[in-house]
Amino acid sequence: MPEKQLIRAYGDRRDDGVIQLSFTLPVAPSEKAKEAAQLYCKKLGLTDVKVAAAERAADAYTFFVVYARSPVIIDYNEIDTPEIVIKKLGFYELNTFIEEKIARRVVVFGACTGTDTHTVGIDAILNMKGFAGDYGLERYPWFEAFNLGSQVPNTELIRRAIEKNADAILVSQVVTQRDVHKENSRQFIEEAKKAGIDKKMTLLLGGPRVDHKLALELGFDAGFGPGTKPSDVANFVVHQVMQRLGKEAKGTHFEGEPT
Amino acid sequence: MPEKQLIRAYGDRRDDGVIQLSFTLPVAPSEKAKEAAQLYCKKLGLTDVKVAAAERAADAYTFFVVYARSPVIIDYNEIDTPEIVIKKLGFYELNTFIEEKIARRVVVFGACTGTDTHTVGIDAILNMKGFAGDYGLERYPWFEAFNLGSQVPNTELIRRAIEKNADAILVSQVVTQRDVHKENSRQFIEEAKKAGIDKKMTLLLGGPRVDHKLALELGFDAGFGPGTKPSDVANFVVHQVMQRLGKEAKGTHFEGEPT
Amino acid sequence: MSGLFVTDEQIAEARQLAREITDPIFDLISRNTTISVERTVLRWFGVDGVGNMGAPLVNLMCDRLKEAGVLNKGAAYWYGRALRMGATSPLDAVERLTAAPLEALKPLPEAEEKQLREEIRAEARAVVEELKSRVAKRNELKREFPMAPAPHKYVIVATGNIFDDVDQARAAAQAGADVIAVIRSTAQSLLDYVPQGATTEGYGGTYATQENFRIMREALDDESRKLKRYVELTNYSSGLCMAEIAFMAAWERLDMLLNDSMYGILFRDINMRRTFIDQYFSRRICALAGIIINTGEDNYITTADAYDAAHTVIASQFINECFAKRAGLKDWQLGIGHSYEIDPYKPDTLLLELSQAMLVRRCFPDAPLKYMPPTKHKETDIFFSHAYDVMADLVAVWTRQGIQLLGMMTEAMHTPLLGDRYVALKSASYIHRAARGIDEEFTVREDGKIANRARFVFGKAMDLLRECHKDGMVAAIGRGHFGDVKRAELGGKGLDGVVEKAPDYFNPFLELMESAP
Amino acid sequence: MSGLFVTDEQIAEARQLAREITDPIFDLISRNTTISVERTVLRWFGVDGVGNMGAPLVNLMCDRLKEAGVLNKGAAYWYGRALRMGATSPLDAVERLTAAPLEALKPLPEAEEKQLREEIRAEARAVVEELKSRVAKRNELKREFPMAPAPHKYVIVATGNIFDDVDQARAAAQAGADVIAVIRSTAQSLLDYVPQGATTEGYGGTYATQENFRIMREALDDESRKLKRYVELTNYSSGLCMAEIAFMAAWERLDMLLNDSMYGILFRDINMRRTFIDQYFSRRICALAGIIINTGEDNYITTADAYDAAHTVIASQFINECFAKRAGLKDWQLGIGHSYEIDPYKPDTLLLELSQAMLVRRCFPDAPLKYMPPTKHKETDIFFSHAYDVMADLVAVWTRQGIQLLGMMTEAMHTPLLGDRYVALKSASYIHRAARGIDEEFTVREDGKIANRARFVFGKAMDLLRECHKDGMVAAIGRGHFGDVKRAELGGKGLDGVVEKAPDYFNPFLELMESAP
Ligand code: B12
Ligand code: B12
Ligand SMILES: Cc1ncc(COP(=O)(O)O)c(C=O)c1O
Ligand SMILES: Cc1ncc(COP(=O)(O)O)c(C=O)c1O
Repeated sequence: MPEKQLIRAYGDRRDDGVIQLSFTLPVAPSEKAKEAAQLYCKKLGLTDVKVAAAERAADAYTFFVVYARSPVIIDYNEIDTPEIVIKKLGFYELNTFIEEKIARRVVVFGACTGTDTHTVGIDAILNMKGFAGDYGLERYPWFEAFNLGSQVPNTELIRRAIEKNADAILVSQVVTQRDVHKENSRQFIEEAKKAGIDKKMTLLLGGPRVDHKLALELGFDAGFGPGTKPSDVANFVVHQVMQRLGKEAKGTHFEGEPT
Repeated sequence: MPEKQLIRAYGDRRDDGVIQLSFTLPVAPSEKAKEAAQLYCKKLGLTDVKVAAAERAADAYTFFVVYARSPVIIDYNEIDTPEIVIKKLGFYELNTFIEEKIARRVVVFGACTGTDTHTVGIDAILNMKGFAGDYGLERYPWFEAFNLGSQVPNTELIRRAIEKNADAILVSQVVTQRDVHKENSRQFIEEAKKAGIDKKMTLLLGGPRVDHKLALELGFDAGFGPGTKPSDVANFVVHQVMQRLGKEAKGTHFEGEPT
Repeated sequence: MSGLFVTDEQIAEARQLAREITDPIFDLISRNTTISVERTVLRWFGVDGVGNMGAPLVNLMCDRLKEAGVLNKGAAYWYGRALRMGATSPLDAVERLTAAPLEALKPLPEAEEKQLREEIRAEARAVVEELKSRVAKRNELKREFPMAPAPHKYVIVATGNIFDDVDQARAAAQAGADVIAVIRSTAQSLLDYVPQGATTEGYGGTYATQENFRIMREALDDESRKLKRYVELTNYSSGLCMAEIAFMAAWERLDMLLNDSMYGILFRDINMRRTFIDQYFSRRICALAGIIINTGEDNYITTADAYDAAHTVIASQFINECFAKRAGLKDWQLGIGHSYEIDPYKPDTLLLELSQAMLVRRCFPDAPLKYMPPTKHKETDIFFSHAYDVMADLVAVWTRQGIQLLGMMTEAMHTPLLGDRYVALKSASYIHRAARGIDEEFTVREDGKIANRARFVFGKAMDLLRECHKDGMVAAIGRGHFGDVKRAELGGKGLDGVVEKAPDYFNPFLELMESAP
Repeated sequence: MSGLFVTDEQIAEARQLAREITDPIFDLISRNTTISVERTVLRWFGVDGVGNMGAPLVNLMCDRLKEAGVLNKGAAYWYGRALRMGATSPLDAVERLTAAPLEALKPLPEAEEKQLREEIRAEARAVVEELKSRVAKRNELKREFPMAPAPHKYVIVATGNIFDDVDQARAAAQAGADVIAVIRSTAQSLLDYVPQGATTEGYGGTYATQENFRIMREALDDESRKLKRYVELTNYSSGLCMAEIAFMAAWERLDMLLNDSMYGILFRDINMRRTFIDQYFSRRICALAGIIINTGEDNYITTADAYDAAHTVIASQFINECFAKRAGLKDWQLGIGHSYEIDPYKPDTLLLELSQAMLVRRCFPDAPLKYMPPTKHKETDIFFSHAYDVMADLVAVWTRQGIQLLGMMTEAMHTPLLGDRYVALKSASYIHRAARGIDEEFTVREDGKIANRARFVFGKAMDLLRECHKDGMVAAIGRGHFGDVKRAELGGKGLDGVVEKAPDYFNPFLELMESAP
């Protein structure tokens, strides 16, 4: 048990706890409205509440900017985050690795499923050109990548993946309004289970509001959020395949960027 | 007892409780830091916490932008704010009012006291040119206004006011860092009590971080915040004088802008 | 502006190329109709409501005619036949038709046929007049309560619930918005019918329905009166029901529509032919109803790189303009779309964005233009994103954009909160107020980065237009020249809704609109 | 720029007027010294530390000499005498002098006097060389780690605690700051002594002490090495200890100082004569130590209206420049101050601010200039205030400001939070990156609002200079022409610290600095 590392918000001095808030209340601007904003923040447990601005956002709405002190203290040492740490191999190393260790092309299918038409994210991972100077999976000679594009029904994606008995399926979800991405992802997992591929294939979820934790909760093998590089995904998939082939201990963890 | 008017923050839908926060934590940016920000907000009682941004503010500081739902609900009808409501007379009406009812010039002294050099505020109230198109007290023929400027010691201001036995003293406080304005204001009130003028003269406090509530707490007769117009002050002082002269019931309240 | 960057001759050449590029497509358009165009015709005749399965009557009717293989004569004709069968109401007409056995659909004797068409033409004329009178009401109101000066501040509401949308639209208007866009529920564009009635459940937006249009326009008429400033309403005429929505919008007095000749093809994978035919009829309606269209070139540079693909925007704009003009739209109705989308971490981006916006203004001097804010490179750091939007506000007023969609500091996260809109409106008002007229203060150096970039982009746009001219639009789209998206002529959704017109195809509305001055 | 708005002849005339306006003041300066100038002399000789009552030794010593009525011979002289009395150390010297009976202060024989001065001159030369060698170190470091391109992003730290300041200064540097200003505790300028040692309690800022200077510069040297980018440090040489602070700053290798010829008079009610004499000596030191000064004209338009008083800023800048040049400062050392302060609710403010900033650039083409952000009209709505600051960022890069103090979105509330600085730095970097070089893209129309406003402002500035020329500075200040503040020649604090020089007044540093090339 490591010793505590207590931290608080830093405004102008260590541990002063100063934070900024903004919010709208459905009342007309007035002294009373400001008082309401005060009370609102006090009820959040904040002290030294300064209702800096009370703006007339509309006849019956006031937009507030507040600065206040928060009592919250957290022990930074108590926090643990599931991060997928894998020792990344570079483009060439990874291809040779597949060639030698797996000796066949790794097959992946990807799509932006449901009613979601945001392809830029999945394209960034799969297409030749890739993302942020990092080659997409189509560029890897030892990968066989199929990008079905957007608005693909989950069942369709699964069907196609089974045909080519793929190693991994990549699901992209960008629209998250009222958790439509979660609903659709759950539905995908159900279908995957029905099709009995959930154990066989590596199922990945990605998107701007996705993180590893969420993906695991939803039943995927991993989740990738904003800024993901194709090489992150390529490496992860390869190691998953190795593990399914029993050539690597399950859940082996690796570290660091390619050297 | 009026019936309740429960309100919550309005983000994108009535009562969704969505609010925005930003704060800095003294840790280097990382997935762990984001998790810490999550926890931080949860400890504030927030739900659906979305740590939108985790910015590298410096090597060892991360600046966060968060959107989350707040459970806070307040009953708008429970809020009461002490507001100084006075029926304001216009420039001419007020002068005639003084001429007839008080029959002598009302004497006021003002200054920005302590180490504070911010004169713009007190000047806005006292100087000819006034503020936002509203004449300053010097412009009122039936007022005799003395503006001692800034960095005036409290004792000095009080001494000068007594010499002319003023009706009111106007104290401006703009610098509020580490509550220097409160300290200085308390000190002013003590001096005023020592000099025994606290009951005799109307003592007003003003400044960007001043409100009526605070001024009362500190022992002043009233407080004026941002956007105060000279005419607000002129009217208030005149009614105070009337009350001290017993010509108006104590604490008489008046309403509305001049007609 | 005239003479800036490029010569008038060069611009004229671009227009000529666009004209010739669209010729074969107009050929296609004149030879075919679509199921949605025909549904639009029926709606215009007042066929409204849904059948017992909840499907709109116009769908039931046209599907039936299509199955029967007779839709190619035009729904108007069959509508007339139904009346002849003694239909007492549109609903009744549908029922009789859908009930009728195939042989009941055989042609009538010459004279009757002629008379039928005359009667229907007369009815069409009447409902067209009714539409015009509704539009006149709008113009009335606009005259009474003139709008604020351009750029018109355009914000979106997207709660999914029309009644929440109304709250927010009113709030936005009170905060200074000039145009309200009700974003559609995701993928409505893929529905081959238009939902019915007021709706309260949508994702990423609210369903476009005629009732929703009515409710919102009514609320905004009310606000316009209160604010003594006309507030415009817009929605999306795109997707599989492009034409129907254009009609509904016209009828409900919407002021603008997002309406692009290629958006559906590229971003919704809707069949090319279907899209080209539908867009023509929808634009005819916009022309008639004085609706300002917004084209969607801004979308190209959300998928393609804004710096590299800048020329595709210009080329597409000339093509979009040509489609519009040939559908009878006037310059003042052309909200030609473009946007501030270059990666903000590149150097000189303000110069590059100014260059692009000035070039667009130079090419389309009489169009209002529709300027879109940064979106793709928006960050979740709302303070940075806000600063980024402010630069777009500056470029908008500098280049005299008629319509400016305001950037939202939370663009990278969620559809706008009420407070986000307030923040954007307040800042945009400040920038517009501070910089209005700045274009008249400076002359652009013809040897500078701005001018050189503009000439370079225009040059590449001309090359692309020449390629489209040589190999045809289909080929160009097939090569992914627009938005980096490749589409095939026979691919995509809705091709089966395309129907070749019979020699005696009948569409009185088209006749009227095409003969209109 | 040359030829823009006004002719070179007009500008030359303004300079000539400024020169003649300052002549009588230089007369005053040459005939008088001040107690703080003399304290500075002693500090330079190494008289440091405080007496038992906590008062700095230099104060004890000079007060004593003043009481004795002999300060007019110059502290350097008495320092020499003390050594002659056998003082073994500066401290000892002070004690001997303060102990000495009046008659002990009578002149020495001719020859001895001469010799004494020679010795002291020699010592002065030595310590001046030492100062120079310290400055050389700074230049060394600057060569090794060149600064980022201008505008140099200048931010404030103001915790009141030097150690917290260090944390924040490092953080700011890591976030991209080029210049760190440690704001002084309020009203330090009214103290007639300089506090001693590291301090941790201040209001609205941190005390300016030599030790605080050393601590902060050391931290920034360290950061500069880490970041491979030199980070500058600045503080305030103004108030009653203007000259002493200039010396301490020079010694501790500060890079810049806020140093104005009139700020103390107007905004601190410090006596005119005292201020004029002190500022001269302080500027001589800045000239020697290669310190860039920042003048304070921006302050005028926080009290006076920025639109109405724009010309007073220009007039004052010419006067400030003249004072600076006559104190030996070079153009590259002139951070002439101005700011973006026009009420943002007025129309055309971006045009007006551009006009003003371009005019300043036109008048002082070779000075770095110091641009200040909006402050007075800042709102507590941080999102609006942020957008407002962004426009100032744009004007700064557009007019090639050498130094830009970044606006803070929380200006209307509190001294900056760590996060506020980060937000400002990130946005300013974006604007600078996006717009750098924009000035070369456009030529200003000589008939536009910008040009007309600039000519109008320059014209009024000339009128004001002529008035100052005719009636004198004293009269002009008396009329409240600068910052709407009226001051009288014999009013204000610190007049009693002004001492008329004796015929044999001795100040070897002044001799050296004035004779320097
Ligand atoms: C481009 C864009 C569009 C384009 C899409 C073009 C296309 N073919 O993709 C167009 C203009 C068509 C569009 C339309 C709409 N959009 Co849109 N759009 C955006 C925008 C501006 C950028 C998205 C983007 O390309 N990001 C860049 C990519 C590279 O980032 P990314 O997607 O996060 O992907 C990275 C990671 O997440 C990860 N990743 C992503 N997927 C996957 C999958 C796997 C398996 C892995 C391993 C990794 C991974 O890797 C990628 C690289 O690092 C965003 C706003 C924003 N700035 O985010 C709005 C946004 C996403 N859109 C939005 C909406 C609502 C819509 C519409 C529904 C609006 C409407 N009703 O008309 C429509 C319809 C779309 C639909 N039905 O789905 C909202 C979503 C709100 C929400 N949270 O629900 C946003 C956030 C805008 C907003 N603030 O309102 N949009
Ligand atoms: C102008 C200004 C200055 C000028 C002052 C010139 C002058 N002679 O006044 C100069 C440049 C000299 C200056 C210096 C400093 N300033 Co200053 N300054 C400001 C600034 C930009 C504007 C203040 C202003 O004039 N507002 C306009 C007036 C009209 O508004 P007002 O004061 O609120 O007054 C209205 C009402 O409050 C009311 N009112 C005010 N007083 C009274 C009194 C009575 C009796 C009544 C009835 C009503 C009333 O009526 C007025 C009209 O409605 C503010 C930032 C900001 N935008 O607020 C910083 C600010 C006030 N300054 C600040 C600081 C720290 C300083 C310095 C201490 C910095 C330093 N260490 O060098 C120095 C030194 C000043 C000192 N020792 O006091 C901080 C204060 C932080 C805090 N909350 O403690 C601020 C907030 C800036 C910041 N964010 O850091 N400053
Ligand atoms: C021309 C056009 N049509 C439609 C849309 C909306 O997309 P959807 O097809 O989801 O309605 C857009 C989005 O920006 C657009 O630009
Ligand atoms: C030239 C100059 N000196 C000093 C100061 C700081 O004021 P103070 O006298 O409180 O140090 C300023 C403030 O802006 C200034 O511009």
